[in-house]
Amino acid sequence: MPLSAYLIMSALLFTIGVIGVLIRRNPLIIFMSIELMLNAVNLSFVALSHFLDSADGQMFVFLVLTVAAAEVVVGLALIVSIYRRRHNIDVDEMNIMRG
Amino acid sequence: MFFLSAVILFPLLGGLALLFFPREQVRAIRMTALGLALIELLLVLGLDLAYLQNSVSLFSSSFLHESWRWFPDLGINYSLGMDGISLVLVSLTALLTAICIGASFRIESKVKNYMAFMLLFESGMLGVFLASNLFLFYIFWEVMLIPAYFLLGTWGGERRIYAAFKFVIYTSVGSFLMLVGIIAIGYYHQLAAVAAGGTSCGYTLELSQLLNTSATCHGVLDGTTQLWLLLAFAAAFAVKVPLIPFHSWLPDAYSEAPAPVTALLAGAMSKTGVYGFLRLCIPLFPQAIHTLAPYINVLAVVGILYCAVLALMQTDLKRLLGYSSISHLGVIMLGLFSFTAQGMTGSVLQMVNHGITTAVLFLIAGFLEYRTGTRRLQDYGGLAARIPWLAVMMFIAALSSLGLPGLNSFTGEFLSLLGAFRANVTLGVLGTLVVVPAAWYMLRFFIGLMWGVPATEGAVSANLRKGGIRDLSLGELGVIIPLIILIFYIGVQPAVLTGIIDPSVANTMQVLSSAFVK
Amino acid sequence: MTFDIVSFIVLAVATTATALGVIAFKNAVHSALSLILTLLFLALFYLQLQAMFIAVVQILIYAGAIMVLFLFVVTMLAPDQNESDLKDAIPWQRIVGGLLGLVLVAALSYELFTGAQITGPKAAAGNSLTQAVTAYHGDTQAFGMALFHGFLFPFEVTSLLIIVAILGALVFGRRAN
Amino acid sequence: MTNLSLWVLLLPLLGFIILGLAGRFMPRTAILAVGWGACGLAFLCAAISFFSMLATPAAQRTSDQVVYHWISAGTFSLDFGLLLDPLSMTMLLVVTGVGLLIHIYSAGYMADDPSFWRFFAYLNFFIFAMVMLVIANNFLFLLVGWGLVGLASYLLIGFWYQRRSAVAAAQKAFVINVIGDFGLMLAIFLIFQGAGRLDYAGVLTHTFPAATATAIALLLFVACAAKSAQLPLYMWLPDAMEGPTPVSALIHAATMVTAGVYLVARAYPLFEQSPAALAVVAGIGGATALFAATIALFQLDIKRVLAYSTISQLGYMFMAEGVHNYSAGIFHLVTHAFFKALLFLGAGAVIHALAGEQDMRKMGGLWGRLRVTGLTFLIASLAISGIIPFAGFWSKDEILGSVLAYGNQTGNVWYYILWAIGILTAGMTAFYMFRLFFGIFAGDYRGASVAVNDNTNGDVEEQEAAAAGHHHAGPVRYNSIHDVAPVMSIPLIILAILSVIGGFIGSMALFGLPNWSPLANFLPAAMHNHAAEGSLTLEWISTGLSLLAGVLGIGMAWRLYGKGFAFKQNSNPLYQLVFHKYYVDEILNAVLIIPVLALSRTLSRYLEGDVLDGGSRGISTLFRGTSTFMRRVQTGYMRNYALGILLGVVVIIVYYAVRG
Repeated sequence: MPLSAYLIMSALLFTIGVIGVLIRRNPLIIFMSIELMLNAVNLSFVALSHFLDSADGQMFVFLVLTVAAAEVVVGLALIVSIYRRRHNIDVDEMNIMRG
Repeated sequence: MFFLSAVILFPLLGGLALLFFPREQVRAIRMTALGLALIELLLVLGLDLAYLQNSVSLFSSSFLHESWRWFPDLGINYSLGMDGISLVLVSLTALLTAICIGASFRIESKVKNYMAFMLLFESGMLGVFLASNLFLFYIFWEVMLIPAYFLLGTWGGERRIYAAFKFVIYTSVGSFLMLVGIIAIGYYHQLAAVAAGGTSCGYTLELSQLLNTSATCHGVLDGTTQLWLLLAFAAAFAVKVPLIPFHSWLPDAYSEAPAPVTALLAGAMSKTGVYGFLRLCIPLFPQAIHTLAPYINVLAVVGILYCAVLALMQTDLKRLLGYSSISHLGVIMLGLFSFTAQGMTGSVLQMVNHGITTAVLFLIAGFLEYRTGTRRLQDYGGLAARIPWLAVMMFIAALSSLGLPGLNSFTGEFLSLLGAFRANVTLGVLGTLVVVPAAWYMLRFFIGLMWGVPATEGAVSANLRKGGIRDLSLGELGVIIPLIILIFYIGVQPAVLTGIIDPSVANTMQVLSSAFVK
Repeated sequence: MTFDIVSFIVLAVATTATALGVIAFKNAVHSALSLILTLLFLALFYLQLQAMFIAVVQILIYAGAIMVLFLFVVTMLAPDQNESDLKDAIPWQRIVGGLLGLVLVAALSYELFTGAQITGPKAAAGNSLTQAVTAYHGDTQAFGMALFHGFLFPFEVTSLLIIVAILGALVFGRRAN
Repeated sequence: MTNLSLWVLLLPLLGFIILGLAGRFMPRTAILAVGWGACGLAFLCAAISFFSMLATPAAQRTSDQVVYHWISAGTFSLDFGLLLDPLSMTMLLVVTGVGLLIHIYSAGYMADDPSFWRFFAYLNFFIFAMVMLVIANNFLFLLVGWGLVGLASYLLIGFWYQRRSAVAAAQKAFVINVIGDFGLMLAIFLIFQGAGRLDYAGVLTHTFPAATATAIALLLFVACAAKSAQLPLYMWLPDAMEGPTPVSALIHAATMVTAGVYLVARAYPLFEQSPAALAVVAGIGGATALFAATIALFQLDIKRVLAYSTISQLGYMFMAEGVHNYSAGIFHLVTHAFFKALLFLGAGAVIHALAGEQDMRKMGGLWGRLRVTGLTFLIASLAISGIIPFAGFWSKDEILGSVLAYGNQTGNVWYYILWAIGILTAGMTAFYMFRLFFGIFAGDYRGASVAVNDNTNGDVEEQEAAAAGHHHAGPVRYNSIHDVAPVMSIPLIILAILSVIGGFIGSMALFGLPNWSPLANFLPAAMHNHAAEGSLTLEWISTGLSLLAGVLGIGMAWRLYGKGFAFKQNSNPLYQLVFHKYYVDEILNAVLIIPVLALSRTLSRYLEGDVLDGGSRGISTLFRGTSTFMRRVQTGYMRNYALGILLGVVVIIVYYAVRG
């Protein structure tokens, strides 16, 4: 399969992730959309690594993975603490830092 | 060797040391501040003597010069230099600061900060007069602005915030343009130097490099770049002088600031603007200054007459003195841009005279405001009988300010206007015409306060009914007497000052070569 | 050859569907599950691209560890509350978001189609150690060698990152006393 | 030749410093000792120098003594020096001599004034300034003297600074004098531009191009017109009568106002180089003489009559100088100093005797009571009217004679007209002087009887107020009037003697005596040898006519006011016009003062207030406006921020896509 197919796939996934972030108001869903975007990038990394026949791509996927893990951990902890204080989690409520 | 740095840094360190004093020991703070200022004055007088021993020009080797490398590859080094002109202005600044600190013993709130800012202000001005590297000049230019803002902003009158804000806006816009100019001149100079063969010439801001035509790395800038750079520099100095369209910060700043601060602002700080024109603009951009000089002269003459007419109908004491001060500075600028030896020596001499006379006038206005609490002219009247000594001192200062022949301002004004007349007859005549409105508003100022029938209502009459107004206290008299003596001395014997100034002016101006009329 | 294409298309459609599911489901748990499915399909993609190690890692860590954490949190946080009844403060947000998404896709695909066609393997530039190692067609041993030689430093950094993350979670997790 | 001019300069200065600093605490006798001492010694030094100058041959009579180097800037370098030559010697003698007499007189006149010491300090300062003006050896220090003299007159006019009218008069005098300084400064610039130096020796021998010479001469004349109260700039002198009478006598009659005449005489080589300027000098002199004499005809305040008379006589001096006869001008200056000072001091004695009353309508019949003052006043009146043996006759006729001769020599009809004006003015002078004399001394005493506001005319009230402003207790009873103390009458007598014999220092050629004019010979020949040498018959005609005019004037005055002054209000417009001094003050106010003040007020409100302040305030509101607009971008919704990021990404990608 040509490389561009995989790249289009990754672009598609990425876009879906972005739209998810923009549309949904539940932070968890936003989190998942971000994960989606990360994975889209992973896909393109792997595809390129495969087509360029170099392991660098996969290295990055590995790193992205760890970063994603760290991010999820902290993110979820944050959401839990916010939830404990406010009992409802809606992104639009959290606009104290308004200009 | 590091005499000049000592002169600049002493008040700075003194000011900082002052901050460690306990807040409530107000008397001790005042005394030490005055002591520091007097020691600084002695230091400067020592400098004068050192200079007079071997009266030198700006570039001769034995010229009192210090230079340490700071950013070598940017051509920026901590270099100070002094010649006759900066000597005179440095001495004026040191004297006025000592006197103004002496006159500030009535400031009650936050005395420690006040004194520290005054000393910082002094070191900023001294730095401006002594710096001979553009970068260092800019740093001291800003160091001078900050204490002025705080002095005006915290210890001023009711509208001090507005006045301070406007003051900073005007001055900083000007100085940022100057910064652009400074950066650009280094760059264009390098270009020109390389073009002129000196391939190894680097970016330099060292004044001696830029001005010294015989130096290996000297490039001559072409007309248009000179003009643009000159406009950048002129922006900062025109605001500080002030020239007419940029002067509207001055009346507010001078009337709202406490009297000793206004005396220092009017006496010394306004001279940095004119000094900037003289030391930087004219030597660095000879061709451009020629194309611009007629316009500046016209602005100066308009300023002279416009502010003199405005001063006629001012009701606020300090505002009136502010406008009169702009008018005098107009005469100084007219003399400077006449490019004649008499005009330029006269303008430097007039800088000193104006510094002395305005300082006395503002201090007296401050004493009056302290006694009666009002600055409106209509409230006053007929005080000469009650406060004779203050009336006499004010009369002498008023006479000096209106240019009475025989006192100090006459000598400077006469030379400046003579130079202006020789350069351009119509502007010379219009400039000299200021003598008439000047006499009119100065007399109206003096008569309004001291002669005539005492006012029946208003703050002054209340004081008169309550307990009368005290005459000059010993401290106040001691503060003014040195200046009054100088007013008489320079009036009778100006040769002392012109002897110092004239060779330096001739030296600074040889870059104009043919244009400079002896 | 056709098997590749067919499998690719099937996988592509499936992944897209589940990805849309993630953002479409009202209920957070459903979107979490659909995300897990997306991850699995991606792992298959990786297999198709002969990135064995990455595929396994993907399933093990991503699908396994991270998504479990997700599910745990999602179920804990009042799954029944769905957001549709809440008034959307900035309605225009959705429309603009959608539009921008479409523009993004169009631009990317246009770029991909017209861009240089990268079909065959190309000699990797530079003299990174990984280039010598991939002579073994990208299998796990090569991956290990590359990881611990070329990318040792980033590897250590990530370990530091994870420690920090754990501390962060601890701090936020503490019950406000 | 012993030259004590430096002492003549420094002694009054010393007197001023002592009195200025310590005068307040000194007893009256000590004040007088210092005051009289300083001025007396100065006069003594002047006399010594004068006699030693007489002893030296005419050629070496000038001594130029450099005191110290004053200033140097580029090619401009100047030393302060003193020049003692016959001209400055004459002026020195007049200044210090009359000054001394007035010092003595003031001791009596100002006896009851609380700030007695301040008066003598200012007098000494004035004499120092006048001496500086007269013996400076370069134009710059002439300007310094010019300014200081203006300051002295300001201080002395505004001596009673509590009175609003005195303060206004002082300010007006100073500002108009500064206009003179302005003219002098421009002249000095032109001189330096042309000759490259400012000292008399260098400048007066330098020949300027015609145009510059005329410009310099005219500018110098502007200064003279301001200082000597000639036509365009004379209005400060009548108001200067607000000052104490000795001041009027010294400054506004004898010395300061003659500074202009001295300047023209000093700079005569410049004036000789431009005949046009001389014509202007003569013309303005004549016009002022006539103009001032007409106003003096109807004045009620005795000091204002004398003030206008001074302006008129100064006009005569400038007329003389206009026809190249500078020594005649100086001669009239000297004689005028004697009899005008005497007239003022006499008037002062009258005012002193009537406790401050200055209005003619409340005097009369004082001949019986003030015998000495009356006699000396009569002598002075005769002198000023140009009656035969008295000083005024000789000096005035020399002027009129040379004007007529000059007209005859050049055949220019204008000089005949000028001569006719001279004769007419001589007649008018005689008339108003004797109107004044009879008003004060003849008829019966109108002091107590006349109620203050018996007449309706508004502006007479204004004159009343001005006169009444002078702090006087109210009309004095007739028989309680007594003549002044000897300290005041001795100067009167001395001046009277001088007014009689003063004329004989002038030319006596008229009566066949050999050309025996000590003053003309004493002054440098060049000051009068350009003047026209008219034939003896012409001399006889002009002298005869001027004598006739004088006698006629006295006769008319005798007929109208012989039996005492009766103020008749008549309403014909011409009379009103002259009575109100041609409304000059009102015109000056309307044309110059009010418009300038209005301009200043509007400028400061609109240009300064709205445009400049508004401008800076406008800029700050501009910045505030943009910042509030920018603030709305921070909505607080996280999704908006995400949208922002996406927008950025999309733009970049589209850019690259389009760029291709």
